[in-house]
This record gives sequence, C-alpha cells and structure tokens, in this order.
Amino acid sequence: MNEEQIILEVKNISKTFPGVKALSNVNLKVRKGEVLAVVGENGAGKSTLMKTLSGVFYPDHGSGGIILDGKTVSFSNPLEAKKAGLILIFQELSLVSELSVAENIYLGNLPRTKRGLIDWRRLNEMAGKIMADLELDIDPRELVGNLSISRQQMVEIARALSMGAKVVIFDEPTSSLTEAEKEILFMNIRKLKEKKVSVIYITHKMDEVFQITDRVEVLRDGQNTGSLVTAEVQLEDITKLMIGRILDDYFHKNQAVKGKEVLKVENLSKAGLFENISFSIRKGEVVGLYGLVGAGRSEVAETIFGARQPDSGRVWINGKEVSIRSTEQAVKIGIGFVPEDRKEQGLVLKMSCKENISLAKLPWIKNRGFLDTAVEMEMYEEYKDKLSISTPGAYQKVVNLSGGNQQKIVIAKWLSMTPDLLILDEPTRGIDVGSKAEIHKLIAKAAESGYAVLVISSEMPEIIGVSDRIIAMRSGRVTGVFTDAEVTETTLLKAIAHV
Amino acid sequence: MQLSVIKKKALGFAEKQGLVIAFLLLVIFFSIASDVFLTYGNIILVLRQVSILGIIACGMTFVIIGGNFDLSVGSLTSLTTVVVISLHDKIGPIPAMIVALLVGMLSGTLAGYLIGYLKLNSMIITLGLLGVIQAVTLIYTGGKYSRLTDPDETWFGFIGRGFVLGIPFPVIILAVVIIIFAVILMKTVFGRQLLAVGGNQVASKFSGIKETRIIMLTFIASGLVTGIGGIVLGSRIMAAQNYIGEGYEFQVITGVILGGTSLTGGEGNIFKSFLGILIVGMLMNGFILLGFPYYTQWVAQWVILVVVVWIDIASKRGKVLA
Amino acid sequence: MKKILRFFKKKPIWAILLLLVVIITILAPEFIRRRNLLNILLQSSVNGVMAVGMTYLMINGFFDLSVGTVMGFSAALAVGLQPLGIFPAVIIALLAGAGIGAVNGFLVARAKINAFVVTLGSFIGVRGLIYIYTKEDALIGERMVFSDFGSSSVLGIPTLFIIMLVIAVIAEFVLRKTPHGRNTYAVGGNYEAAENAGIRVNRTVMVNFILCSLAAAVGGVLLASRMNAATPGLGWPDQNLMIIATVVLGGTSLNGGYGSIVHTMGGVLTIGVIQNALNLLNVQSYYNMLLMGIILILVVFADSRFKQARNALRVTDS
Amino acid sequence: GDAEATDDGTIVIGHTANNVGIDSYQTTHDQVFRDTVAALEGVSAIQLDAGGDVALQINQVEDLIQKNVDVIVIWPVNGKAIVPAAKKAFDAGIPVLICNSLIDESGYQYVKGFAGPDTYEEGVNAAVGMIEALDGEGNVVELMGMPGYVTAIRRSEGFQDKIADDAPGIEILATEPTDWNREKATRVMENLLTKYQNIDGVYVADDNIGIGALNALKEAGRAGDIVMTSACMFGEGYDAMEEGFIYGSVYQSPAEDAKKAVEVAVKLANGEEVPFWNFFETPVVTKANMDQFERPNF
Ligand SMILES: Nc1ncnc2c1ncn2[C@@H]1O[C@H](COP(=O)(O)OP(=O)(O)OP(=O)(O)O)[C@@H](O)[C@H]1O
Ligand SMILES: Nc1ncnc2c1ncn2[C@@H]1O[C@H](COP(=O)(O)OP(=O)(O)OP(=O)(O)O)[C@@H](O)[C@H]1O
Ligand SMILES: [Mg+2]
Ligand SMILES: [Mg+2]
Repeated sequence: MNEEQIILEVKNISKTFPGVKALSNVNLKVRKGEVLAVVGENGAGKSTLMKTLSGVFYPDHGSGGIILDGKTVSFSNPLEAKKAGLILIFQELSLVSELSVAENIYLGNLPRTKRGLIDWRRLNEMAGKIMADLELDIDPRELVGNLSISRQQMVEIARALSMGAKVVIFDEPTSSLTEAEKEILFMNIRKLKEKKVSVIYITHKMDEVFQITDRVEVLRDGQNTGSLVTAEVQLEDITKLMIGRILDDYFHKNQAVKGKEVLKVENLSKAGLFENISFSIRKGEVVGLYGLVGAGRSEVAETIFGARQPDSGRVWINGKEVSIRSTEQAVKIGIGFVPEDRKEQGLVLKMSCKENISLAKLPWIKNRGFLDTAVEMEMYEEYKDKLSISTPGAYQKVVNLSGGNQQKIVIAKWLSMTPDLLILDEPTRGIDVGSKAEIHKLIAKAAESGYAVLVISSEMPEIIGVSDRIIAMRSGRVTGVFTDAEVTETTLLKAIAHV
Repeated sequence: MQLSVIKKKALGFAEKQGLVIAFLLLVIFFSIASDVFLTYGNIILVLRQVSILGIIACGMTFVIIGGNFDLSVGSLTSLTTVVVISLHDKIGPIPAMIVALLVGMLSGTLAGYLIGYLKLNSMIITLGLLGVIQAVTLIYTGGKYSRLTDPDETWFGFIGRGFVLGIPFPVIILAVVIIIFAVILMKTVFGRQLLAVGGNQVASKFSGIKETRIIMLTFIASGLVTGIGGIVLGSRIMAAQNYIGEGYEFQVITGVILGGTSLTGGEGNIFKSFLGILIVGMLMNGFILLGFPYYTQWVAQWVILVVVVWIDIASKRGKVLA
Repeated sequence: MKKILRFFKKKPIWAILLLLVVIITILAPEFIRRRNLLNILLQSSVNGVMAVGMTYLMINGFFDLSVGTVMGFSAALAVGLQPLGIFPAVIIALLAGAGIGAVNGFLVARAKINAFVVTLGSFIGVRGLIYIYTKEDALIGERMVFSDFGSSSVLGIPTLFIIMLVIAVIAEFVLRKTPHGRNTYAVGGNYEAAENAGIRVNRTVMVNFILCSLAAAVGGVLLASRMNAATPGLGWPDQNLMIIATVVLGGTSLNGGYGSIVHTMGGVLTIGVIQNALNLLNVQSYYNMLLMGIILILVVFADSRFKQARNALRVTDS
Repeated sequence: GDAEATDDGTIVIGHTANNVGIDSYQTTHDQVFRDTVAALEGVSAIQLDAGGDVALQINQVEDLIQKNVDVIVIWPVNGKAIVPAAKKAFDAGIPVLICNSLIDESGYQYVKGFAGPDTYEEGVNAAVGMIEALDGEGNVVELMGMPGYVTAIRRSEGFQDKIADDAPGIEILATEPTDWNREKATRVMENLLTKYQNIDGVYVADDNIGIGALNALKEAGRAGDIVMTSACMFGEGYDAMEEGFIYGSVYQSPAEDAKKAVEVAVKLANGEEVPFWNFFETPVVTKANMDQFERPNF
C-alpha cells in the first residue's frame, strides 16, 4: 500500500466501557478515495470504533492514536472531527426538520451580510450549487422535514461535502431505505469517490459490501481479524472472519408438519394504509410478508396485533372470530409481535435485560398478587442460554447491549409467552450475519414447536429462505401469494414493484 | 453476576447521596441552631405537618414516573376538603369521606382520560383542570366557608388530630400510604408496568401493556391520595376553605423532585419522595424556630433544590459541569 | 378560499380569534368600539412582552416557570428603587431579571439540570426575594410620571402597546434574520445536530433564558408603570403557566423547534379578548375561572389535532 | 336588573371585588351587594371580581369605564396599586367609591370616598382586649393575614401601635403571615409553641386563622390558658368566645359593609355630595356583651 495515499490511519486504539472491552488494539487504514467496508458481528465494536474516531468517545488512556492526513489528531467532540474533515453520519440523522435544506447544510456556519444578518441569497445559492454538484433535485428552500428519509440522507452528504470532508463514515445507512433509494445513495457514494473523498461503510448486508466497497476490514470482539480486498474474496471468507467459523446453513427451512389454521384475515382495510388484505397461516407454518418499505406491511401486522384499529375486515384466531381492540388483548389471545424498530417499539432501554424479557409476561408471573422475581430470573437464565444472548448479567441495562443482542432480548420476550402466532417485523434489521442465521434458526424452531409465524422482511433472499409461503404487498394491497416451490426472485420482484 | 449487583448498588447509592447528604446537613444545622429541633415533640410535629403533602406526594410520584405532571392536586385538595366537610353533617362522616374519595378519583379519571387516552400534554391539561376544579369548588360552596356544626360531637376529628400510641394519626395514615405505594411500585405487576410505560410508552404498548390505562391509573391514584389528603386536612381544621390547598402542587412536586424521581419518567422511589417532602417541611419548621423571616424559607428551598439535584446529576456523570 | 382554509389549518389561532371577535361583538356590541379595542391592546401588552420571551425559550425547547415571579420582582425593584431616579430603577430592575435568567440559563445549559427543576426553583425562590425585598408590603412609587407614562398614548395608541409591538417586531426579525434566531430553531429542533454542527448550543440556551427573564422583567416594569406600585403577590401563583399556555395557544410547540412571534401575538390577543369579553359580559367570576380552565383544555386538544393535521399536510406536500 | 349602561335615567353601578370566594366574608359581601341592588328601583350593577389579581382589577376598572357606568365601586386588591386606575376613572369623570379596604393616601384625591370598616381601629380594639386580659404584662405572638394586603397591614399596625403606646410591658415575640389560610395558621402556631415556651397571648387578624391557631393551642393543652384576641369575628369565633377560648373580638358584618357601599354609591351616582369617610359600626365584642350580637353567619 502506498503510504502517501493513506488519508486516515488508526493505530492500536482501545476503548473500555464499565465491564466491557469494546475495542482492543484496533488498527485501520483508509486510502484516499476508497470505500472501506467495516463489518463484524453485533457488538464487534464497529460503531464504537467510529465514535472513537470522530470524537464522540475518548479512546482509553494511552492507547495509540489517530493519524488524519499525515497529522496525529485527537478530537474531543464530533465538531472538531468535522472541522478536520472526518464526518460521521449517524444512523439517526442529525438534521433539523423545521429548518430549510440550505440552513441544514450550513448549520453553525451560516453566511452573513456585513451587518451580521443571515445572507439568505448567498446561502441558497451556495446550497443550490452543492445540490447541482451532486445532481440532486432538491430545492434548498424546502424544509428538511418535508423530505423522505433518503433525501434527508442526501442532505447529510451534501453537508459533509460543504465542510470539505476527507473521510465520510456511514453507519448502517440503508436500514431505512428502499431499494431505489439505496441506489441513489450508492450513486452519491460513487460521486464522493470521484471527488477523492474516502468513505467508511458499515453494514450487515453482505450484498452491499460487494456492490459498493473496495476493501473490507473485519472486526470481531473488538479486534481486527482481517483486511481484505473486496474484489478478491468470497462471502464465505468474510463471514468466517466475522464469526470464527464457516456459516454453512444460513437459512433454516422449517420442517414442521402444518396443522390447523391459526390466523385468518379477511378483507382487512384501513383507509390510506391498506386495503382488502386476506390471508391465513397454519400451525407450524412460516408465512413471509414481502414488499418495499412503505408497502404497508407493518401496518397490517400492527393491526392484527391490536396496536391499530382497522376500518373493516374480519380476523379469526384458531377458528374463532376475534376483534382485537388492544395489544393487551392480542397477547391474551396468543399473539406475539417483534416490532420493526427495536429501540422505539421493542425495548425499554433504561430497564435491564431481565426486566425486558419478562415485560409481556408480567401478568402471568404473579405469586399471591406480587411479582415473582424468582420466576423472572429463571426466565432470564433460560432464554439467555437458549438464544445465547451475550450480556454481562441480568441487571445490565439493555441500552448497553449491541443491536443483535437487543433483538434477541425482544425475541426472548415473545418466545417466553409461547404464543400461537408470532409476528416478526424485520427481525434481522441491523443484525450481523451470524446472529441473522441464528434468528432464522429460531424462526424455524418456533414453527416446529407449533407456532404459526408471520415474518416481514425487505430482504428477498431472507424472505425466500425462511418462508413456506410468501405474500407480496404493494401500496397497501396483496399482489400475489407464492408457495415456496413456485417462488422465484423475478416473480416476487414483479409483484412488489411499482408499475 | 453477584459482583455486578454489588456494583450496581454501590453506584446507585452514590447517585442518591445528594439527597441524603442535604437532609443530614439540614438536620445537623437546625439541631445546632435550635435546641428544640431534635426533640421528640418537634419531630412528631414536623412529621404531622408534612403528612398531607407526603400523602399527596405518593400519587405525584406515580404520575411523574409515568412521565407526566399533576398540577391540579392543590385545588383538588381544596375541593375534597370542602366536600367532606359540607357533607359530614348531612350524610355522616363515612359516606362523606367516601364521596370525597370518589370526587378525587373522578377528577383523576378525567385527567387520566385526557392525558392517557387522548395523549394531551399533562402540564396544560392539569393547569386547565386546576381552574375548573377551583371553579367547581366555588360554585359548590357559593363561595362560603363550610364547617361542621358540632365539631366536638364527631369522631371525624380523630383522623386529623388523633393519636395512637403517641403518634399522630395523620402520620400513621401517611406511613400506610407510603408502604402501600412503595409495595405497589416495587413488588407488583402494575408497578413494573408503570416503570416500563414511563421508560418507553410505545415499547410498553408493543409488549401488550395497556399504556393508556396505566397512565390513567396514575392520575386516579393521584386523585385518590389527594382525596385522602383533603379528608385529613378537613379533619385537622374541621372546616373547609375554598383555596386552602392553593400552591400544594408546587410543594409536592418540589419534594418529589428532591427525592430524585426522574422528570423524564421511568424512575422513582416513594421513600425518597417522602424524604424530599420532609426537607420541604423541615425548612418551614426550622426557619420559624430560628426566627428567620417567613419568606426566607422559599429562598432556601430554591437553593436546596438546585444543589441537591445538581449533586445528584454531577455524581451520575462524574463531572460538575457537563 | 382553499388558501385561506389552509392558512387557518396551519395557524388555527387566527381562526379562533376571528370567531371569538364575531361572537363577542354580537353578544356585547360595545366590544368593537375603538376605545375598548385599544383597552384590549393595552391590557395585553404586559402579557405580550412576556410571551415574546417565552416564545424564544420554547422554540429553543425549554420553558420557564419563573416568569411570573421575575415579573413581580422587577416590578418591585422598579418601584422601590425610585429614590435613585426612575431611569436607574428601571435599569436595575431589568438587570435583576436578566441576572435571574442567567442563573437559570447557566444551570440548564452548563450544569444540565432539567429546566423544569431549575425554573420551579427560581419560581419559588424569587418569590421569597420579593417578599424579603418588599418587607411583605406593597410598594408605591414616588413619582406620578411613572404611571403617567404607563397610561399615556401616542396618536391615540397606548404607549405600552407600542413598546410591546416594537419588541415583538424586533424579536420576529431576530428570529428570522439573525444567526441567533436560526440557531434557536436548530437547538430546539435537534439539540445534538445543532451541537454537532458547531452551534454554540450552551450560549444559545443561555441567551434565550436571559431573554425570557428579561422580557418578564420588562413586563414587570410595564405593569408597575400601570400601577405606580408593586405588590408582593404579583404574578403569583399561575401567571407563569398562563404565559406558557398563551404561547402554546399561538402554536409554538412544547417540544421546541417550531413557533413564531407573530402567532404568539395571536395567542396573546385571544386571551386578552376573552378576558375583556368576560368583563363586558358580566360573567360571574367563578364561571370565568371555569371557562378559562375549559378553554385551556380545549386549546391543547385542538393543538394536538392540528399538529396531526399539519403532519398530514406535510406528507401531501412532498 | 340586567346591567346596560344607558342614559335613560337608571343607575348602573360598576363594582370590582377583591377576591370573591376566598372567604365567606367576601362572598357574603358580594351576595348582599347584589341583593341590595336588585331591591332598588332603577339601579343595576355590573359586578366583577379581580380574583386577587391586581393587574386584572386594573383591567376591570378600565373595562367599567368603557361601559360608561355611573359610579365605580372598588374593593381594592391592593390599596397602592389601584391608584392609577382610580385616576383613570377620575379623569373619565366617573365617581369612584372605595369599599372595605382602603386605597393608599396618594389616591384620596381621585376618589369620592370610602365605605367600610375602620380596620386600623379593629386592630386597636384587639390590642385593647389583649392589654386588658393580660393586665399589660406578657409575651404575645401575632398571626397576620395576607402580606401586602391593606386590611392585614392596617389591623397589624393598629394592634402594634396600641400595644407600643399603652402597654410597654407586653412584648410581641413574633409576627408571622398566614395568608388567611387556616391550616397554615395551625402549622405556624404549632411551630411558635415549640419555639416559645412563654407565650401568654395570641393576636389573630381574623377568627378563621384564629380557629386554626386555636386548634394548635388545644392540642398543646394551652387553649384558654393562652389569651386570644381577634380583629374580626366569624361564626366559629363566636362559639369559641362562648366557650371562653377567645377573649375579645370585633364585630364586622359583611352585610352592613355591602349595604353601606351600595347606599353611598347610589348617592354618588345621583350626584349627591357624601362625606369622605363612611364607616359602619364595628363594635368590640367580649364574653360580657356578646349576647347583644347575633352569631355571624359566616
Ligand atoms: N455506552 C456504552 N456503555 C457500555 N457499553 C457499551 C456502550 N456502547 C457500546 N457498548 C458495548 O461495546 C460493545 C461494542 O458495541 P458497538 O455498538 O460498537 O457494536 P457494533 O459493532 O456497532 O454492533 P452493531 O452491529 O450491533 O451495531 C458491545 O459489547 C456493547 O455492548
Ligand atoms: N413514500 C414514502 N416516502 C417516505 N416515507 C414513507 C413513504 N411511505 C411510507 N413511508 C413511511 O415509511 C415507514 C414505513 O412504512 P410502512 O410501515 O407502511 O411500510 P412497511 O411495508 O411496513 O415497510 P417496512 O416494514 O419495511 O418499514 C412509515 O413510517 C411510513 O410513514
Ligand atoms: Mg453499531
Ligand atoms: Mg413499517
């Protein structure tokens, strides 16, 4: 590697949290104008590394250093890093939705007239120019809140450019993007490359690694386990470095014998969200609900779970017609629901692992009217082992767990309920390949132990891999039902694509 | 695991030290400055003086754990006092007390419905309710004082004035309410669900918890204990004044905040709330004992509130300033 | 027509105000008389100034429970210090207000103590200061010029209202045109984003706390000039909450990031009109209180529904 | 009748009260005022209530000026703060009558008169009773009403002046505000009893806080032993006097108060000249003469 081309070098960085060594002696080199993938299991330390680089965290005392553009640097906050050209684009976008696009781009650095007032003309011109540069069709005067998520991401990129970025870091940027939006993002990343800006790209989606990156850096348990050139490697090479073994059975086909009908939905409608949704799931069956983001799948699932009320339509559970008015009722009837946004909908972050696992089951673990904490502890121990959740202990707050382990906590919560119907909405979003395989195995196991399972996913290989039957949705309507045998990627794509 | 439990406990203690330190410092200060402060009689006096605020604080703690405020407790105290006093002679003490409790719960239900189910901002809603309740009180009494025709002929006065084994009855009521609320919070399903809802409403809903109902129940609990507070107050003074509870809301909230209940919800401790209320009560008692001008206690409350909360936060983050 | 509807949907306060004016005029024809309208303007000017300060702070994402007592404190100083001369007295009163704002701001911005706690503290504490300073008695000004000013008018328009108007116009201008104004929106809209963008967040918060208390102090001085006196109970107990409610009425978000002075003025006028009407209509005071309470509840209810409508508009916009 | 300011020869009285509903006295006053007006031919009233808010009261006076009423009766929330508003009415040519609580001296020039009790004298009377009961020797504590409120201040001044002038042997140990709140009065009294072992007398600004203080005295077993005098008699105080717990008090009837105000106001509206001071009788009551008085119904 030509040393002169190195824009960013990380040497022997360590970072310790109370009870966790998140990074130990990590090294990283980024060349000018390249896209470097950083991959690793949940909790491997990817986000921690990036936050340490960009001044959100301090590295451990005396643990090596960061060299940016030939100079040793140490940032005490993200702003310093930004000024030096190292820009981290957070997963939760950091834009102000009530301000205009142009203001957001130049936030903290708004051009002023001689009198010290804001120079709106110049501001909009400058922003317009950057937009034109990126070939983006966004009006600088538009309020950011009026833009879609992907367009907001573009605004972030524009801002990075306006600040003279040398390295832009994306931490799982595509988790809330549609396929088409992802393409726009990639186009922009390529533009960054052309401008000789380097990109660090964190993802769990291996196809993206091959699509967009030049090199791959693999982390495991806070350590480097490999540095590869993307064009020269296979998926297996990467996953092996990530999880320390070969991932042989990525998808688990469910072998369960199908039983009676557990869920039947007929003509379920909600104005503006979905219309005339009908399908059914049998005991032991895994049904996939596939569509683009915004197709209305979550809304259907949330309606079945009682979190929303339909305008019309009928629902049967185990052959009995029900009208589910609340999530509480749904849980009593025997429905479990792993929601798509685990931080907002799945977990009480300031509560412990133990308390989160027992959250849905509380009314059933009473002893003489009081909460039976012994049972609660047993539940925790049981599912910690069953799902191999890695956490320092029952009292660890879930906010400190990695994404994958957080997701397992949510799944544990529902498995402990032994529901008749388990709904999983994007269960592997932000989950590493290893845990993904485990979750797939869990889904199959759940079906085999007699649950009916509904899985929502935006990943085609996953949905084909885990489902016995697939229901395709587009703009709130069912556009096709496929059995495992007849489904192909093309037919599925056709069913969900916008015409 | 053992280790992490110990560590957690140690950390937890360090965080809460601020309140305990402030409390002890005040006790030391007052007992040096006044030789009657630490006498049995005065301690009992202070306990009795804070009993009404303490009872109401239990409900307020629940409300704040749920992530809300209840500014209506002051005027609700006035209303329930008026109700119990004005009905006492007409329907007898027990039915009058029941009606007062029902009125408290009714008001709590209304607040709970608007805030829990319709998800309206609790601060403004309970502010509006404060006015409505005050108006209802005035319309009900026609602006007159209510009182008992024959205060000496009823056992009702025992509630606010009686003693059991040398302990004032209001203090016993306070202790019972504190224990019940603490047990509910720490040992029951509802308590856990409340902490969950305060921590994350949406996630609680998606765990099959009826978050709307939980929030509503916190306000009903607040209305209920405010009703109890109103009864004790009525019995203490054997009369009712239309504005007697004015400003209680701020005293109670101050105490609960001193007790370390997080204003963002999801955390709280009934015993600490009581300790906070005790500080508020001690100030009034101590300042009169020391002969300080009455209103200096407000300034002291300001300083103590800021210092205690600051110490708490600073010890949590390990730095004085962020 | 659609445009008008849309405007009212986005800024419902003006529709509410218009409706009120029509109804009240029908019920009490003298409402619409010039003198009465001027009265309303005069009576709204103290609240108006205070609401301007509160709007800044609320756009910034905080609110201040102490404005009522700060108002009382500065009124007491402005009257009590008149032996020093009116001008020095007013200056000291304003500085004292700003000083309390600075303490609040420091505790919120630098010590990161919850703003509710901080301002609840000063709400109670400043009340103590008032009573200590006034020795628990009302103060009366030595010079009638002060109150002559308070009841004077320029070209028939009450001077106090003109002062409020000037403050409001400047405030709106600063919000729209200066970096501090935009930073206020940014900090209130997304604190971390603002911090990461290099905005001096602490300074912004601090300045807005000072502005809010300063506005309250100005309100106190204006009120004192209407009475040439100050009473210890001024602003207690719930003027603070009324001001916050007024600002919310004007559509400023309780969560920060959204709002404007112009619409706050809508809220101020609405409250002013309602109070005036209750007096003109000779509504008994108990019902007066009842009505105010119900109106507050309805306003938050409407606010939450309008917010939904606004978000719906937003989706259809894009 | 319904109030509408016209020039048809009927009289419209505009009235802004201090804080109706805060105690029975003010409520009764308000009610009697209404009833008295209703009973009069050709007189009507617009009755507003400032709710204890000085700013609101000023607005109300302005609004009454707008209504062009024939006379404005003000029960000031605060005697000092109301002066400019009185001046406004004066400038508008509307006669102003102050009732119950006095306006500040600087405002005398803008008002036609005062109708109500002499609250200073009430304080003096309570002091006379105290001196009598204690034989001019002893330690006394004072429970005030609402700080800043004229009645509270004047009763306090009357009491303190009289004690200072006539009984150098009496020491006032403490003066504490109670905000006219009975429960607060109890708490304050409890704390004072803890602080001072040597209290001989308690002076209370009215019987409502008096009963609050009496509750504390009873609990401490000192009722009757510690002398209490009051500056305003309420129904319960009447009973307590009967039982011997209150030594002396002052009889002040809200009905008299209101009637006096209406009477003077009507005269003013008709353009008649009235004397500035229109006190109504506030006689001293002790156990000896209490049977001459009806038990107050508030
Ligand atoms: N603030 C924190 N306090 C304590 N531990 C933390 C904190 N942040 C991260 N950790 C721990 O550090 C380790 C690394 O976490 P990190 O978030 O960097 O993983 P990651 O590779 O980004 O995982 P994911 O793919 O799930 O995002 C994990 O064990 C996590 O629990
Ligand atoms: N056209 C759109 N542009 C931007 N956001 C949209 C659009 N349509 C829907 N959304 C938002 O995207 C989110 C996901 O939508 P929805 O839940 O309906 O889709 P879904 O099929 O469940 O997809 P997923 O579960 O993958 O998010 C929702 O918050 C919705 O408001
Ligand atoms: Mg991560
Ligand atoms: Mg969705």
